[in-house]
Amino acid sequence: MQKMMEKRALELLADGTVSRVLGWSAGEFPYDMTPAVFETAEELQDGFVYNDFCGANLSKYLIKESRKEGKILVFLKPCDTYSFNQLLAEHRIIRDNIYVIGIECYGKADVEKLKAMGLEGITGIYMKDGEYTVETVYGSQTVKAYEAMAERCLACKSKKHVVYDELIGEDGEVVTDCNRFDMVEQLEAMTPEQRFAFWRGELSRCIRCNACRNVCPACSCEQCVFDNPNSGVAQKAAVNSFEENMFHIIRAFHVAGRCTDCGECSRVCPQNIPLHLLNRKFIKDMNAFYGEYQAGEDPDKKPPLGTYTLGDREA
Amino acid sequence: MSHSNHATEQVLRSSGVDVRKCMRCGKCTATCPAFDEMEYHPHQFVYMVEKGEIEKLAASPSIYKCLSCFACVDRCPRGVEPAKLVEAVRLSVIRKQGQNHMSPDAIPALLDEDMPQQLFVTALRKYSK
Amino acid sequence: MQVTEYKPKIVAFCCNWCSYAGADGAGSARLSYPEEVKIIRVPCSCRVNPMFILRAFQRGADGVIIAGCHPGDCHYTSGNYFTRRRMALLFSMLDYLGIERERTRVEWISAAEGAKFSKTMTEFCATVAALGENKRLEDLRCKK
Amino acid sequence: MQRIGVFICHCGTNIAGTVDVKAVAEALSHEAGVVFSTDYQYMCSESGQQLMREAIREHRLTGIVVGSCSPRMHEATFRKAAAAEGLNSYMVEIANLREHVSWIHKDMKEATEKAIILGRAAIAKVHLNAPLQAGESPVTKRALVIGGGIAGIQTALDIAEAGFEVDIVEKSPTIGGKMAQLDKTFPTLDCAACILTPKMVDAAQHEKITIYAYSELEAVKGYIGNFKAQIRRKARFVDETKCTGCGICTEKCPMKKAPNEFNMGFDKRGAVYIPFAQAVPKVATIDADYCLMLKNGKCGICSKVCGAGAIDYKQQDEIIEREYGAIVAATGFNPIDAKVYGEYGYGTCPDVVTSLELERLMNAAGPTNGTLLRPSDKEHPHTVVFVQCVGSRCTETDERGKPYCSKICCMYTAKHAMLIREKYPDTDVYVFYIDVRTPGKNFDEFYRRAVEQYGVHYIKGMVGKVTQNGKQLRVQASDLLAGEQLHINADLVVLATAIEPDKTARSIGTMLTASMDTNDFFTEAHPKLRPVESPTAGIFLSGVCQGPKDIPETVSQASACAAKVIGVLAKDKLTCNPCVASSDELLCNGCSSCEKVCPYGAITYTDKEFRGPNRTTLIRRVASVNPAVCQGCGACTVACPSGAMDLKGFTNKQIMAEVDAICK
Amino acid sequence: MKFSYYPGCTLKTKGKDLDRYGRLCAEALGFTLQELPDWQCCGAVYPMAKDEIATKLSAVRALVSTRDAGEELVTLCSACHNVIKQVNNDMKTDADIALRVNNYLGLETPYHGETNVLHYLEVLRDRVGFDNIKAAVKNPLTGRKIAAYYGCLLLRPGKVMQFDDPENPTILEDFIRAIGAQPVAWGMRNECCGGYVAVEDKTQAQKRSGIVMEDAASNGADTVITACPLCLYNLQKNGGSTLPVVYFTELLAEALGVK
Repeated sequence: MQKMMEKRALELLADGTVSRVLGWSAGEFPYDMTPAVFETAEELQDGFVYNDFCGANLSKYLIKESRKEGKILVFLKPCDTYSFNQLLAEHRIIRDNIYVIGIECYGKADVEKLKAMGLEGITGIYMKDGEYTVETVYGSQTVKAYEAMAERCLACKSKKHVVYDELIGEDGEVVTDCNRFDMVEQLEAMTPEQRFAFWRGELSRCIRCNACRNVCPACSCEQCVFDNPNSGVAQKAAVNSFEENMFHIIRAFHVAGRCTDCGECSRVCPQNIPLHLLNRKFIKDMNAFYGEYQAGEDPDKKPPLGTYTLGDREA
Repeated sequence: MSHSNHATEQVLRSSGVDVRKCMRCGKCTATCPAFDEMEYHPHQFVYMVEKGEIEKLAASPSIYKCLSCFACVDRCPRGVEPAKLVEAVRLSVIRKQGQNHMSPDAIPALLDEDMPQQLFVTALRKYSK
Repeated sequence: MQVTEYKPKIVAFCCNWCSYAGADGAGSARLSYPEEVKIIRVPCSCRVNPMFILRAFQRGADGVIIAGCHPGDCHYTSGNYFTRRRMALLFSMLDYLGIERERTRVEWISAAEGAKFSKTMTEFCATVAALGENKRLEDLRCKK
Repeated sequence: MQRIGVFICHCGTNIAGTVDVKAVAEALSHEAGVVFSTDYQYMCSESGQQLMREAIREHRLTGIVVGSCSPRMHEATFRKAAAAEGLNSYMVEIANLREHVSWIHKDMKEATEKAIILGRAAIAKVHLNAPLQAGESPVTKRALVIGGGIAGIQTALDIAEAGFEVDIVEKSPTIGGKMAQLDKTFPTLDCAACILTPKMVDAAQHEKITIYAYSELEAVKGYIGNFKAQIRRKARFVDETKCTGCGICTEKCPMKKAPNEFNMGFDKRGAVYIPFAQAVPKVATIDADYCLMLKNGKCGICSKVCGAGAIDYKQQDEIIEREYGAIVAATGFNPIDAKVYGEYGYGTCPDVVTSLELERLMNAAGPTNGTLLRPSDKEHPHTVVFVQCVGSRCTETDERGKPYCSKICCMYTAKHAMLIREKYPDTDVYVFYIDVRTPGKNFDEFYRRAVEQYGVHYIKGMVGKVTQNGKQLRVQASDLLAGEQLHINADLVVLATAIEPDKTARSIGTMLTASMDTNDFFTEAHPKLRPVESPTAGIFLSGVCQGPKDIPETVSQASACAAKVIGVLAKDKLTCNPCVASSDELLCNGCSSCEKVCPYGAITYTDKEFRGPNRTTLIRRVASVNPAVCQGCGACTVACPSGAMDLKGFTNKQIMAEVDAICK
Repeated sequence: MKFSYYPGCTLKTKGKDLDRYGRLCAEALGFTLQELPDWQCCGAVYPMAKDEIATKLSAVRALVSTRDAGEELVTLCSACHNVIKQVNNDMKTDADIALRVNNYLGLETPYHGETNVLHYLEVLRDRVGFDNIKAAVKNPLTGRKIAAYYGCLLLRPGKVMQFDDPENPTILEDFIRAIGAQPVAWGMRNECCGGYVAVEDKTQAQKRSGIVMEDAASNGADTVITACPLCLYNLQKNGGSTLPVVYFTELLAEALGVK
């Protein structure tokens, strides 16, 4: 896969279709894949990496990148294409300046799970036939995919690319029985006291590092209300339980109907707070109350909070 | 009205019909091919279920006269689906022990050599449990 | 022995065209409701930002009610329909976080419904009073 | 820091009877920013206002809080008083101490406490108030009416009579609309042409009215007082200024195969045609789909016979641009296509017709010269069955019909039944109805006359199926009151089909940013109190485009609509409500969330240059609100995730300050 | 072109002609009908009640095995088509029924109505195309006046069956034209013949089928065609008419020269 992507990127750079490539490179650790922009063939050959640790959704970077001079190539996994489309619908990215290559994805690995299995010195990973082959400094080892796959990928909602200029690998289908709302349902089945305890347990760990907000493709405001001293609700660090709740409720509300459920918020949370469960609650409710809606799927469809029907349920 | 509340609820639940959508236009009855054979007609099924008069309907031979042709279902401007009520009332009767309208023993006498077997199957399906 | 009765703090956001006028109507007809209810006038129920509701709880409110025109009667034609969607989602989310569902409410009260205004507020007050003080969305810094 | 003055009104004993007004004034005097606090018996009185004005002068007040009756009563009074003293009106806030305190509470202590809290909230708000200026915009004194049916004609005539210029845009070659096709009109049975055609002529001859027939709206920009519209004048291939309407071309045209839409396709017309004798403008039109000259360059007869030299095969569509102060939608209706109701045999049995078709079959100027003959064999029908509510009153999810009552069918069916019985007493007439709905002056009497004097058989029930039975039609129906299924052998079946808004309404609504309901009827600004205005300022509604209506109702609404238009055009400048939304461009993401919830189309986007880091410039899409169009509901402020959108007079910070003050 | 094929009980016995000619013509027109292994009787009448689960299972089994084969399911008997299509719709749209059926069947992959169900006529219209059939006809049935009898089961409920305009269908008429014959216009073509009560109430069945046959005859038909063994039996046996009633596949076979 990496070879094919790199080859194609080099071709497109060489024939002048694009002047830059947005992809991934190795971060501090070989499993810590970081988004990166490559401007030359050399940079690309040196730094470009693609493997099954490349979970990062690159679409948000295009807000800035697509406004720069020249066209940029971006690699998007199926779930990333939804974010891309959503950003497009919100006029946040300039389509003409972007060349999208859709890449197939069968689920990215969660390095924490691998570490928990006792793997050390991890240097790479690729999937084949439902198994990850994990390369480590001590040799390679295979692991059943579902044992090491990130939670969000286990509940993958779609393997279909909703937008692309070309594809590498196969296009899949929307996964209708992804069961992504199971945990939301479990929470709903609890008593309010249990739910309160659950969320206090989770949100009280929040250190307001803003990683969730910074990675979120929907949280792309020029200035966040929580950073704006004139908004009346600015708070830099949550000082108590109320502010923790406030930040996460309002954040979820601001992305409601725009969140594509890409799961980046939970992936990057250093405290492992399952933030996606807040977004999924809104998604589940909107589906139940106002009919199925998947943000990013169809840019022409009206979002649930941008429309109404006379017979909507009461609040 | 309240004496057959349970039966009414059962019929409503089993049919999935919202009888309150009916605007009493009578198109179901106008279109019904079994009108002459029925004591209670499709619109009366809707109205009587709404009133809770399940017992009267259950005791009427009308429940075996519906041809399941779906004409009333398709042509109803309010989407009421009267045929589903007829079936639900009939089911409420034949599901009771000993209330089968037709038993397999009775079939041989009714047979003729050209009769396709799906006809017995349907007869048993529709008239017995 | 005198027992200090617990009195909840209630913030009522009322749209200018229907519910605020309904509250005026309740006044004109001398239809009383608890003084715990304090009204904030907004042009339309759709002006109410979820942030205002959370803010009220933070500052010590025990219940927040939003009152607007009946669906179909919005002065701006569609405002209350958006309110209905937004609040259905927000309230469901608060419930999901374990915050008592009964502390928040949306009601449609027309300018003619003074009696409904008074009745709704009385009921809402009683409901919130029964829940007791808002603990789950409090901000201790704001408590005296 | 504001210098705030607080004025607590006694309202006689209305407030002072339950609230300790002195205590309130005293308590509020200690609030930050309050430099003056007093109480007075009647603040709204002349002397009360004087007191306020003096205090403004003396204490150099920058903000006012009045604790009094509801702002819905006297906010305007106090604002005016402040303005008279040079203080911006919007620096005044009211604490409602009467309706919301004294009138509903009995305990003086509690009422006083609540009054103080409401006073504090008002003070907190005033601290954040900013002077607001109501903007002004000029008005173009010309109106555009879209649609030249009876609604559009009436609206245009009334506006023109008031002295303003009006343009009518009509997509067909003639104005007149549906009413021109009707035979008689209920409940008086006068002939439609006799009452309509004089109005058409009035419109054509009125010096203030310009008719653009055979033209369509292409695009609209702007806002109330300042619309710019592009109108496409479709090529008629006939020079309107030269054509005398003599009709010789229509007689000589050899291509006589075009279905005559005016007669509902019952007969044919030429490729060059004048829709009907009283058409306005009375000029010929060449139908490019049929004209031999336009299709293959062979013929040219019309050009040869035209004495005026009006034929122009090279004519092109022309786009003209005009400016308007107000726009009226009068786009009208059509019957739904009855073909979807196959069980009634429409489309397969020639003698099943719709009511509008029957109008032509009975009209003296129609294909049968007014003799009722059935389409199949041109025989006189002896049994006629009318079916009501075909496609009306269906459930919301029905794919074939409409959920609403079409309103006019009960009355026109009674009219048809009555006319047939009157002209042909040997005819049996049956009307199948679900309900007979006749609210209206002399309407029920009319229907009763059909039954009692004319012997029309009204049967409560519906028709289930119509099949061809030899030369006749077999009608299977229910008679619910008799508990019977009827089988009638009929010669003619007439379907009272539902009406729906014209197909062009949706695209016109989009151009005008006028909201529409799920049935494509235009939405009114308020269903009771502003029924002829669209929520979009400057857009007005006339006739059936707003909802089903009969002719008397259409005409009254058309005139009401004209009155509203005149109200706009009569002004030289429009004052805008200053409490409108505005977007902070530095915060705006350009995401269009706000635009989606704006009922007025007040929000537009532009690409603007902003300074980026390191002396770069960034182009960003940002929202801007047209204050002349925004009505100030605030829906956009909540839809905006970045907080860029705020509402003047009810800003986020103001409302939160009130919240804080109340919860303290 | 290959489809999974559900013949149904009657097509194995009394309705052999419908099946036999159907298969012959498929072969002649270049598509394959692969009979499902181990299919069971569909029950022949759609159980309308929401709480009827057991009576829907055999239809679901056929649908599931088609899905697992990655194919579309073709039926020929109108009654089977109606039952299977309606049950499929339940599985697609009624979460409660789907849940209970899936629980009962304990499938590895739960079924939610993924299979596309086609009637043989739809294959002719949408996949083969009537123009291609016309081209393949060897013995056009010129001069024949044929009444197309739709009955109820192919068309209704229209929202579920999605077969043709339920009130003004054209598929059989187009078929008749394709094989060179002339379709007869008649009103009773989509009215019920009373087939379902032919066992229980012969009089009613006779009355209904009599009305249908008389209408066909009086409009000048020389033959009535149907896709339904129930209708065929009932119209022939109880219709009180000498007008022949045949399966549409028989005429197709005749026209294609494979009879």
